[in-house]
Amino acid sequence: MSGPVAFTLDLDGRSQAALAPADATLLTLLRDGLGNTGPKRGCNQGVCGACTVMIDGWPQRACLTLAASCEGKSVRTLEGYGKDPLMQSLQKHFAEGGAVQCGFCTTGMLISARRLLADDPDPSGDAVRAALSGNLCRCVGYRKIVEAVQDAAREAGK
Amino acid sequence: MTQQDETLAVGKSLPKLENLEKVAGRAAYIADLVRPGMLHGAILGSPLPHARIKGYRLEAALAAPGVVAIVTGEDVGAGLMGAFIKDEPAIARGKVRYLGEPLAAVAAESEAEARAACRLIEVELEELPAVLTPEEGLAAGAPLLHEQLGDYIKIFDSGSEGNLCSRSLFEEGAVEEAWANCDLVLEEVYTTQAQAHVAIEPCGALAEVDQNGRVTLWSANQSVFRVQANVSESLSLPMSRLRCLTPHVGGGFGIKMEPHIQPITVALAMKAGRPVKLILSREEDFEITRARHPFRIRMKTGATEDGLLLARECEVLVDCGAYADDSPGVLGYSLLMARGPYRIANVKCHGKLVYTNKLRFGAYRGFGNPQVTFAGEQQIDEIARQLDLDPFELRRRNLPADGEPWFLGAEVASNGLAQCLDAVARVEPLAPAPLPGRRRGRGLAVNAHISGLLGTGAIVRMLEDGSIVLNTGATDIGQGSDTVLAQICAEALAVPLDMVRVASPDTDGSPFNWGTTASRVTYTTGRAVLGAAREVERQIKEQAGHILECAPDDLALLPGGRVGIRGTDREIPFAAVSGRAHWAAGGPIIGSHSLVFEQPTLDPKRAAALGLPFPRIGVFSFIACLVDVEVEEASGQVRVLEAWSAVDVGRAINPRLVEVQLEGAFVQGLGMALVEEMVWDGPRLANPTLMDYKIPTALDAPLDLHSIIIEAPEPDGPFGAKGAGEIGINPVAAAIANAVRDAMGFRLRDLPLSGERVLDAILAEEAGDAA
Amino acid sequence: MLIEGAFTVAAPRDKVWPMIRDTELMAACLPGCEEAREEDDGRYRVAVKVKVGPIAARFLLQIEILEEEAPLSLHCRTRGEEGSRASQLTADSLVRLEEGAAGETEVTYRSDVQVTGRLGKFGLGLMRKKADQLAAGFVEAFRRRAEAEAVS
Amino acid sequence: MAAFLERPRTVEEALTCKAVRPDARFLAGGASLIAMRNAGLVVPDGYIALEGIEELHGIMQSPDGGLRIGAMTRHRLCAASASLTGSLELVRQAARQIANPPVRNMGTIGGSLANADPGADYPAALSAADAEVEIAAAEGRRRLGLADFFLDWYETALGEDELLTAILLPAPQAGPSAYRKLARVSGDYATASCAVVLDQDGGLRAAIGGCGPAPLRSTEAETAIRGRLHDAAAIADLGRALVDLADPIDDVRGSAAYRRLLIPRLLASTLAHLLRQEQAA
Repeated sequence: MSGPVAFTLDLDGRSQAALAPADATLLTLLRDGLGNTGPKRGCNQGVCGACTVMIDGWPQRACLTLAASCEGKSVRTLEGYGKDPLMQSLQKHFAEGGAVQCGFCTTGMLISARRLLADDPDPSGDAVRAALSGNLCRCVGYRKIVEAVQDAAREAGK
Repeated sequence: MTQQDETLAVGKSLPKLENLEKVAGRAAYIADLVRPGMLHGAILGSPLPHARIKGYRLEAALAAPGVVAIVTGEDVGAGLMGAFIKDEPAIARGKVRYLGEPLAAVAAESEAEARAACRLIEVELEELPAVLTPEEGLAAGAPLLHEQLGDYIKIFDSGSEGNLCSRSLFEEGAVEEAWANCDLVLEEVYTTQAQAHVAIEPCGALAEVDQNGRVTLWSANQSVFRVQANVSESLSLPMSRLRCLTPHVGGGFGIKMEPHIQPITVALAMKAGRPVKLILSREEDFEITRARHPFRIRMKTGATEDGLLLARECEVLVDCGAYADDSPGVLGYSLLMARGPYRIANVKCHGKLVYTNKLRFGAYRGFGNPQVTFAGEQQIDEIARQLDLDPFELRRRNLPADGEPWFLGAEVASNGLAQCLDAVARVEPLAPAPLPGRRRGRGLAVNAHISGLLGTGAIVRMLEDGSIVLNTGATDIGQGSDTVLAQICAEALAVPLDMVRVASPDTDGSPFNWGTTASRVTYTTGRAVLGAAREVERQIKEQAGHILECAPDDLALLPGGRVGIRGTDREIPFAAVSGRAHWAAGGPIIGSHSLVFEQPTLDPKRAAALGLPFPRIGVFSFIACLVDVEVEEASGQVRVLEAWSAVDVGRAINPRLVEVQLEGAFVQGLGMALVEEMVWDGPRLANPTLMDYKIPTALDAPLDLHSIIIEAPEPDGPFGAKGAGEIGINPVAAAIANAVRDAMGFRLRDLPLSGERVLDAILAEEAGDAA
Repeated sequence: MLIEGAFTVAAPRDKVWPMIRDTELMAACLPGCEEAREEDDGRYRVAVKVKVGPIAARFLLQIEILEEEAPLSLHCRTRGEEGSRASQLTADSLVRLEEGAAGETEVTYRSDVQVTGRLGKFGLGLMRKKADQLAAGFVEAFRRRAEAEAVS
Repeated sequence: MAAFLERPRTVEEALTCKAVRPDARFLAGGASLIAMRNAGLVVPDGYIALEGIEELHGIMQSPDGGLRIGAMTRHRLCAASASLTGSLELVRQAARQIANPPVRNMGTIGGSLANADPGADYPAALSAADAEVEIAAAEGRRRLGLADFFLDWYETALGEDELLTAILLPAPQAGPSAYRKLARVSGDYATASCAVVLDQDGGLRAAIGGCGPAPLRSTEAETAIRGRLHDAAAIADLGRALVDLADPIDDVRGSAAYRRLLIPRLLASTLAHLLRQEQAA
């Protein structure tokens, strides 16, 4: 049996050296190894979406991704969005518009929403619902999340 | 007193205080906490639903890599916990009563090591026959879950015997005689399913013991005080040795109100002598926490031909699961609400709660009300149909007059149900389905829910600079109570919201708060906050009177944290007041207020009650819920197109947060109505994963979800407010079932209204038509 | 999970009964059975390998005969585990042999099986299918053996 | 505990890795395999990640006008592919209904087929599309129709030493075609699904998913219905023929009886939808 794998990934815009067992997931690496607790573990089966992070520009499940398979890839969590205007606009409208209740799904929701706004600067309600359909929320009932995404898009489009 | 009508904070949709932390991904939940030297815990669940524990062999597990401590029933003494009946040990002791029940727990250097070591624990079990349904539990000769039931301490004692955990019987008027005066009597049996809470955050806890043996316990919870009480009882620790705290909580809905694995975590930390964090997997969260009670409901309602409701009888049989938990309360509360928000002179509601070898059922948003409402509001709808009356009209004819009490006699001081009905009655008529093979229908259901119950307190302190700290001990589970209570406090003291800091619940420093449950925080804790703020106001004026050399009565609080003499421009900032208090005279300004909800549930002159779990219950909120559905004939699948919830919340302290409560509750109710169901294969929960247990996604919830706020102020509510947390879910399944009836012509009495059930009914109709 | 069924063997009951009490023969008929031996009177140890797609499990089972009424019925209890206790299996099984027409035997079986642990999380529907497949494979093999032996 | 993660650059390297480490698993998108691993259902000795193998990626036109979808092509790409139109539109529709966007960004068509989940979306759609799979082994490559690919519940014709490399589709015709999935909520596995392709001479191809270990198709019954697509009795006959082939499970998504009821009903409604679409065109 070989030991942990050493590799480098681009994490939140910085080169990050990592050491993890070959079968450790990205979620475990981020949370336990690197102390980045933005992505949440809600089911560990890829269903709830609380661990969603951006990998090479696409929202994916950190719990279903082997950390070592991210060698050479770009992984972005909320920490990596800094002054990104679209993400800031999303964060603002989530926070102000009633889209955040317990907040456990919020980080994953924001990642999915951020991708949508990159593809569609003026999404319809149904487009937002589809884009967020892989992020479960049990508190909000979704409507105010959809509205927050649309409000953020409108503001960014101005 | 703020003298203007215009409010500063109340009635404003202000963003929640902690949202910026949450959208940055920086808010810490239980799984995110780390303590120096922390170990990780894991649980060994029972492979059998009912067995006697004959012994443990722990050597192999103790020798496994990373293992520091193992806890079993032999480590936890004789303590038992339970809100109503003290029947539950911290960890299975002597017997195991449901499949998955924790038999042992391991603390190790890593979670993987702890989980691996669990498999090395050998527990010798002597299998006992299991009770899997309430009917089996009541049968003669049924195996007993709790042989010692008679000896348990009972806070609430109602007929506990054999496997009967409790029973309740409430009666008003003379039901048996009343049936003869009815022109129409309907009697049907309805069943509802077990629903999982599925808070997106699984349950977890972190415990640490100091050198004096004092425990600090963080956990996902809805009440640090219930956590403290349960750990204290089950581990026989004085409360003074337990400090319970809360990080951010990722949703509750009832699952985090009573204990989950806090006692086990504390026992592990005590044995290991190091901090231990135990986070449940999603599967464990399904299998060993709690769920909504399945009900079997026989509902009978009688009316005159002109649509006056004369009598109702409701009989329920409720699955308790292995431990009483909040179940006796759920049984009693459901029966208290089963009459519905109508004037019905003759009502009898009764039922039984039966222990079974399943996970404990317990508190879940609605607390038994959604179940009985599913039955009761379908029957009201059916009466309207059979009498050829508009469903709004039938309901309006039976609304109680102002001042009429609730079933059994509780005072109803505010009732906006008529306005709720008017609000949803204004909705445009439903257009027929545009596509062939689909049919549309509209359904209405109404409901009431309480907010109230038990004790609560608040402490408002003024800091040296005149800003404010509010401490209530109420856990904000994300619904926004910190913000709402801060708004109440800010309004009362005429300060901007950012001058109010809300302290995190801490059993060492916060006043008692029974919990974030029963839709109660805004109403009861809000009252305490207002009381404490008034006391602070009094002290401010007293101090300011000395500084400004006037009588306190001549002073008024001015917006922005100032106090001044009415009708003059002589005013000073709170900082001046606080400075004098801190450094010169009077002492720091601290106001506190506490209360317990005291109005009686029962008026013995009016009604009789046996087994009333809540002798003092609460004030009443009201809702009218209208739903449009579309049914696909090919599959039987029901889709909700649009929905309106008009709710009387007395006063919306933060309207947007009220709306979110209603919308979230609607979608959780939609899940209950259409898809969610915990399924057992014998004693084994067959779908304990989010792969198999599904909740609505953004595509399943209607976008057109309308929240309409009605304000019939509650006289003693803070600024008139009453609760909004649960009521939104109560009428949803009934309204959807009524809409399906409207679309399809048949009525379904078993939840969920799955495509399969609807298709079976379509085929039965077709067969009936053909015959 | 209830697995039940019935099948007919073209052999008389007094010939079939000893076969269902023949450890080796039973083991040979059970798909995936790698090992079976009698420990002491009425107790058996059996190893069975089960595979569903990528998921493979090797169950180590102990079967205990609770009641036996030759040549009519057999009641046994099975306990076991797989994957170093990753899953547990319990089963309560009843087999009945009835004399059928013309020297045939009607065999009915009914087994209440519970799998808990990791495999217990796997879809119930598929577990049933797999159990049914195992039962069908067993019935087919047993009947063939029984009928062949009855002739010889 | 898995000990290694191999990252071959070519199919041949991947096959060599597998020969050397027979207990390793090929890792495609990971959406199913890692979920099963997290649940403890599989405990691989190691992984051979296929991501770095360029030839497994993308959708390409074959010389015969057909399409070749590399096994590592993400659901997202199929869902957005402009090449999947007409008679192949149903493959695009199936891809769009798999799980949800983040999973579609991970999951691959080859991974989905090799996993052979009976509730998955691709099998029925690809079956109705008359797709074949390309399988590589050390000795070379072979092609297999889907009817021969799915063997049993989660079992395929893929040998331990083989790798699914591509999905081969015939050249698109006018169609139209549609994939209809019935699921409890958006993104769930199908309770049952139905894939239908109309051809230009009054015929159709129809496959049912979620009602047995493999998609259900009856070429005889398809032949019998040729020219009678508006005839309710003929459609019912096809429905019955497919029900006869069904071997559905009873599970939390629906009973076997419900799934049997759904087969002719989904077929009829999907066909009606296509005929309306054809008429409108």
